[in-house]
Amino acid sequence: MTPFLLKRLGIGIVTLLLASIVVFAMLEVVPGDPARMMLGMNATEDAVQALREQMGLNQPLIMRYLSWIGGFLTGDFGRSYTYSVPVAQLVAERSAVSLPLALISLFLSTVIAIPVGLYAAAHRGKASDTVAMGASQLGVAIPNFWFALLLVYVFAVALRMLPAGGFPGWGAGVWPALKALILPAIALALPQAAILARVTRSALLDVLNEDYIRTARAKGLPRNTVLWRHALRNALIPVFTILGLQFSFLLAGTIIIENVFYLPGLGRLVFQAITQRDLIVVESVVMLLVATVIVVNLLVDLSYAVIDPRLRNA
Amino acid sequence: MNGFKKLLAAGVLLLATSAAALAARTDLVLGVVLEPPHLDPTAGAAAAIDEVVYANVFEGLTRIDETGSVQPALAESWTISPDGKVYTFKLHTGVKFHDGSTFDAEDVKFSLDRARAADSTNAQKGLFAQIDTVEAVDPATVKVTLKQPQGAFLYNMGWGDAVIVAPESAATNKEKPVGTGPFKFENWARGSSITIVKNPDYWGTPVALDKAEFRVIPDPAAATAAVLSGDVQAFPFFPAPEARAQLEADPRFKVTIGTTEGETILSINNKKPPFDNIKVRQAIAYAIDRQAIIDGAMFGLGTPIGSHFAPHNPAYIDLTGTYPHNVEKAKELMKEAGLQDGIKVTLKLPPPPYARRGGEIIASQLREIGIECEIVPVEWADWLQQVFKDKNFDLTIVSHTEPNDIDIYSRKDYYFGYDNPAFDKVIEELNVTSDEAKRKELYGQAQKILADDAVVGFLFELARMNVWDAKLEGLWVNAPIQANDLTKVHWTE
Amino acid sequence: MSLLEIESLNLEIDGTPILRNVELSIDRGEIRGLVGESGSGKSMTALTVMQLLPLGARATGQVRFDGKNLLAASENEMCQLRGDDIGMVFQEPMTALNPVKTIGEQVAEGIRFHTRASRPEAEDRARKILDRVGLPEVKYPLSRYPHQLSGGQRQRVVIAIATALNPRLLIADEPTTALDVVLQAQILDLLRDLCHENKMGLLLISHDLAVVADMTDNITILRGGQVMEEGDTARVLSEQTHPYTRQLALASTHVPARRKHPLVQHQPAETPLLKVTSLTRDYLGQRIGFFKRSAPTRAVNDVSFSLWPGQSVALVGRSGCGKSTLARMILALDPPTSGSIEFEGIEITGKSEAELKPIRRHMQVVFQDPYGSFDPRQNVARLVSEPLHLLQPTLGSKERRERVEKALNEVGLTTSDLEKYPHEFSGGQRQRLSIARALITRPKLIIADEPVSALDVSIRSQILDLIASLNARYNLAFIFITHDLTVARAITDDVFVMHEGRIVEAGRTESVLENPQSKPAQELVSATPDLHRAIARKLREQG
Amino acid sequence: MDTPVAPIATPRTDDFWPRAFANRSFVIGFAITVIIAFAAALSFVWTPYDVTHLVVSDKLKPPSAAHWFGTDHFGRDILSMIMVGARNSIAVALVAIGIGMGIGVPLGCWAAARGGWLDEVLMRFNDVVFAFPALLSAIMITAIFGPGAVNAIIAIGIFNIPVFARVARAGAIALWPREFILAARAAGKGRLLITVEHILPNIANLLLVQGTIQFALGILAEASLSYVGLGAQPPMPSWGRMLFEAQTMISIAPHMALFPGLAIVITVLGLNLLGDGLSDLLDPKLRRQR
Repeated sequence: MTPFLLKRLGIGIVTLLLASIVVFAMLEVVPGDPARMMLGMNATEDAVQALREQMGLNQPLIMRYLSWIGGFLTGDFGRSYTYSVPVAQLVAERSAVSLPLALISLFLSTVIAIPVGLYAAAHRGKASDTVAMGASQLGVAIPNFWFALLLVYVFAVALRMLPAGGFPGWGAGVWPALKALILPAIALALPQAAILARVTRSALLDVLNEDYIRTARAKGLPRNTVLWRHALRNALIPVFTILGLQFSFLLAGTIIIENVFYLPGLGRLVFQAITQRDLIVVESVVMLLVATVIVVNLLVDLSYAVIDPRLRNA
Repeated sequence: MNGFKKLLAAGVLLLATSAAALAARTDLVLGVVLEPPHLDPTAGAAAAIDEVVYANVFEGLTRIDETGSVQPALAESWTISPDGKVYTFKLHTGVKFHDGSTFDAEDVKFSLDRARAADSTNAQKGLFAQIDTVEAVDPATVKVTLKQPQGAFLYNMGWGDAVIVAPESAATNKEKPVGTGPFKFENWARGSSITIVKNPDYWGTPVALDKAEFRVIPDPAAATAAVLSGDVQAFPFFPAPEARAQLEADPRFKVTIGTTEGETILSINNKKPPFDNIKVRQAIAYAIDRQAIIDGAMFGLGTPIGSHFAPHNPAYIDLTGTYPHNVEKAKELMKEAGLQDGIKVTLKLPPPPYARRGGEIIASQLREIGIECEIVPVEWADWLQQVFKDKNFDLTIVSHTEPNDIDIYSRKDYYFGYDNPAFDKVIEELNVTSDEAKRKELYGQAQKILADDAVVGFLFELARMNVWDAKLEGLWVNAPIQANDLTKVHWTE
Repeated sequence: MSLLEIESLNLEIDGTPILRNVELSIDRGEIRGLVGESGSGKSMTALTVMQLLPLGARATGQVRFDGKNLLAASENEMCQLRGDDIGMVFQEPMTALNPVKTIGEQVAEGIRFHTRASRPEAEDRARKILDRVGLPEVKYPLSRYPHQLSGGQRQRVVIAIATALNPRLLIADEPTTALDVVLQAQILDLLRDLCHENKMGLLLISHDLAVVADMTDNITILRGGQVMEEGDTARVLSEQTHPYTRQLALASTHVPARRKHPLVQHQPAETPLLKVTSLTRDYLGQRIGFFKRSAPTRAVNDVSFSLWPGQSVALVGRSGCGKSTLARMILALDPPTSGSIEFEGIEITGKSEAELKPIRRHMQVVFQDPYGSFDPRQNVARLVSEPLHLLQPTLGSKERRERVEKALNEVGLTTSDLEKYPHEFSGGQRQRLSIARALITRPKLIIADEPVSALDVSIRSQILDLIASLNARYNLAFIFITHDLTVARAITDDVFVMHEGRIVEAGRTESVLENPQSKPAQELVSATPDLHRAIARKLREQG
Repeated sequence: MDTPVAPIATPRTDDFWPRAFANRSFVIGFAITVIIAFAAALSFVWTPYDVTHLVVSDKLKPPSAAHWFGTDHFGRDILSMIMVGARNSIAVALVAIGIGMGIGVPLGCWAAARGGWLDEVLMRFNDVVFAFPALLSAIMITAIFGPGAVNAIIAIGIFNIPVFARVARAGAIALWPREFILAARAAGKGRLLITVEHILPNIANLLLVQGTIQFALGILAEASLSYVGLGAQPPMPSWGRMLFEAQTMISIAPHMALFPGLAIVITVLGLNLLGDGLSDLLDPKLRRQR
């Protein structure tokens, strides 16, 4: 492991620790009693107190933080207040929706954006570049939830090609499950692709201005060969940086998109858990999301080292 | 020739069988707005629990039917002692829980004792408050002795909170409910859907459906989309009344409007000045235009009410004329209360559309008489804490969905802060009266007192818009109790 | 027929004329110099030949390579020529190589493209050519990345790429400008040898007359996109018939008339203006583990010297020898690791910014880059007056203005320039501004870091004159940091030669330059190109 | 010696506007921004209809001469609501940028000026904020403090802080080794003075461009928050909430979803174009390529 990566890893761990404190502290001040929430309007005070005791809500703050974080590290995320099942089980169930959704949209946005960006950069200033960049400009401006709505009404309600939402579960077969993820994935992917295409194009244009591109051209390599063999790899660093940053946006986007398509994913879980004051679920899922962001960015850093030998550090 | 006939016969037969195959559709996806937190109706108040398991998975001694009347369930029959204190239930025999264990009187004793125990987390402990002892006389007979006669006891035993559970599975019912009902719990994909399947060993009339899935769709827009696309074939208590006209126009669907027990009210904090002044409350009552609220917030769905009582109840009296919409009168009353310069108040709104949308309209109506409402949307958890428990509110909008719950106005420390000994007396009397005519009269008195006192702003009785596939039959139109009883549901054709 | 023939070449970029009627030809094996000051169109001529002009460029006329008109050639045809028949070497070795590809890949790539050789074959050839340019595989395997090489080594790789397929024409655009003189000499030698070995034509583009005189057979002098003079190098430069040629040659060898600071034996009791004792500066090593760092780099190692009022000294040495670090420490911009710096007997290391204020007003700085030396958002009045901040008590606005005007006059600028912004000035004027800024507090010492190396020769001579006159007029002491011995020779009394952080030789300028004692000094002196010597040698060779 | 990458350092030039009007992105973006800002400003003094007045009997009217963009489910005029909503969107995004710049820029400049462990610590805090999916944290923040425009501003503003801190730091770090900064240091100026006199004016362009980007993102974020019910509260109209309310009615009153959605798209598009145009105009590196 190189010093560069060691440092990034250390930073990741510190970030995670700080984040855990922030998350815990934030949720401690959330108003609303989870116990009363579970029992409802007409429950007696006794019943609520009994439940608070059962849930460990009466312990001191620091103890609860330590037991939470301790459990978290050993893979025991605690038990959901509302569902009264282990959080880990919930997370596992929900990840089966969110993870494929995130990966599909990440994949979609990448396979759309990179060729478009490459094409636009190669045809800089031409009409096709203007059209591609105009479209991407529009893509960046469209709120994904609005786009999702348009998709639902076109493909689900009007054309009845795809389900309007919901998730049949992977048990119902791969195709039905995938079908349910197509529209949400597109709604998530397209705005991301728009940004990524722009970044790809401008990164490529930056690289194309470098001296070594002239060196490569002076070798006699045709323009396209130079673009693929010399420019692309150098342009990947900013592109990967944006991919890493976008991952966090993607996760945030899933919260909204999962709500639009009523997909039982992590995003909706955490959103519901916040409104239902299922604090333990919120804490765990947020931490998990933060950890995912950090890991993804660590992978991005790792990819830098793969792409750029200067960071490998002999 | 003969051969041709044979062929024809075979063809007819084929048609017939394929028609039979069509008619044999036995699955159903039913939309529900709220996902239950767990599936044990005896350990949580959430209506969403009953909406899945009531009558389907769990059964009580009695049950409430679509008309709201009490029917026998696990108790085949019962007798009541002349003093009205001892109920002797005769139980069905040969009943088995889904895990195979046998149902008998001991289970009933266990269930009732558990529900009323000191450490019980039953959300409706009040239902069992009058029970003195429960005795298993023999495996098929249970004797319940009350402390005092209670007119509603049989009705109470029909609540979801009073269903009979087995000691073996009581602890795990939250995740894996085990009851005696015609459906067995199969799977719960949390956040998504709950699936129940036909119980082949059911003691009573077998159900027509083999499999039913309750799909959770909290979002009105998504609900509309799901129904239109056919993903969901039935959506009782459909959350998007705005789609009514569109759905009614579509021959694929059947749209019905049923009643609920939900009195939607503008709750007023009676303890807090200036609302302790009846003039201010009356002014609010005059300022409210119920029809505009029903049209604007519920797209015309709902019946105006003048007091805290369901219009479909035989004891209902129409008091909507007590304070008709009259802005001038309202302004005058404000002036009399010395508030002609206007006041600023908060209006806390829980998440349902009736509250959020209705709140906007009410705020606009109250503005006309000088009451400036700051709208504060709150989550249910906050609402329960801030409004219901801490009574930290001026105005709020909420639907009280428990049936026959006019007695809440007599509860001390209830969040309205209403205290009227005359009203309390009526309720006390009601509690010990079982004569129907007398009860009706008492209910009428109670309604009048509340209406005259303008305790809260009485808005409308929540209507229940149901949407289902036109080929589906047997679903409840009304909801006298929170339930989606699927026992009679079947597909035609 | 010549190898390359350029006839009446005109070039416009976005409508601005860049080249006018340029004529130039190169034969096989010929080395031709293309000389001119910045903006004369040298590089654009080269890029026209390569057909690598920027967007918006339009060339007319004739550019014939081997009889083929390149201006009419298709992109495909050009691709066949580039790298195979015409190779090109660029100025900036640090950026001319793709950082993410190994040097082997980059050299072999062109070979594979043009010869359709297999990967091992191409690598084999790459290995040979890298060996030829002085990067033997044992020490520099093909798997090295550019960042693992020094600037000079990288330039060798670029040359290897350009010459891998024995092109008939090599174009070298300022190939040594970014390198120090010792490396320059090595690279020039390499280019010369390669040309001779393969009978390559070489178009050597340079602003440095001495380099061209030394290297080339024929010379073309460009100015403002037009050819001024053309012909045999020795003849053109010795006869200097064209006025512009003479102007260039004079400027290149200009020595300001100045009174030498006398060599005085100072008494030990006397306080020097500046006294540096055992100064050392270490830089932290690179982090190689979580808790480990590699050994620290010692940039300046045990340096001691004294400077007297009015004395002008040069600090010379190859790039990376520590001379700039030393200057920064003297200016109290960088803390030393150990040792002491005394200004007029007062220790300046470890002092706070407030304590330094009275010292700073006597010690000012002039930087190399006339573009980077000024905040582009401030006008002349503000930026020249910046050091007035050091004066106590602060001046009133009228006095400030007077001081600024006076300083501008002293460097030959007018008060009408006060409201202008740096970008409205030429490079030479900017360097004057820089000097005006340094003068405004009436300092006793000015440290000048490569003050003229970014300037064209004609402007360079003017700035040297200005410095010499200031030195004399105000008895100003100067420390010049430079790698250019001609600058040192022109305006300094004494010279310190630095090598790997140490001062290896010190003495009167003439004696060190004429008769260097240490090896580093000898290397520097012998590598420094000299116009007179080069012409003399050329004439001798031609008889 | 390696030349550090120079950040934007354009001199003030008189030819800004002529050049600006030749830049297509800038012209379109500027025009859109001006129109939206004008509509928002106008709404303070005049809107076609009163947006706080509900006329339930006029509900869900399609676009007509009386209501250009139709009416919503309470009979309010959608054009008027979009105008007033623009005010809300702009205010939230602007104040959020103010928070981000006001805290982020000094932090970034401080980190760049001091370097070392302080830089490290500040950047780690940046990482922590960055690691939270922004919207998720905004939801948590509004869950704690309650929904509303002010809390939306805080939630969005907090996420602008690290963005501006990063931009300011990167710009400043590239400037510090430059010779004119060294000259200022040799002139005895302290870190604070140099930052104020030299660093800030020279990163102003970077911040301006980033500001327009964050403005656009702020408008999107506000719309998202309002869409999930956590932004501005009624009776204050907000584009995001208008979309939420329109959602269930798309098939019966598509105009309710169309116009607020378009308002968001056009505004964000305008700001992005403006940002693009500005960065073209203000970046000397790009100008050189022309």
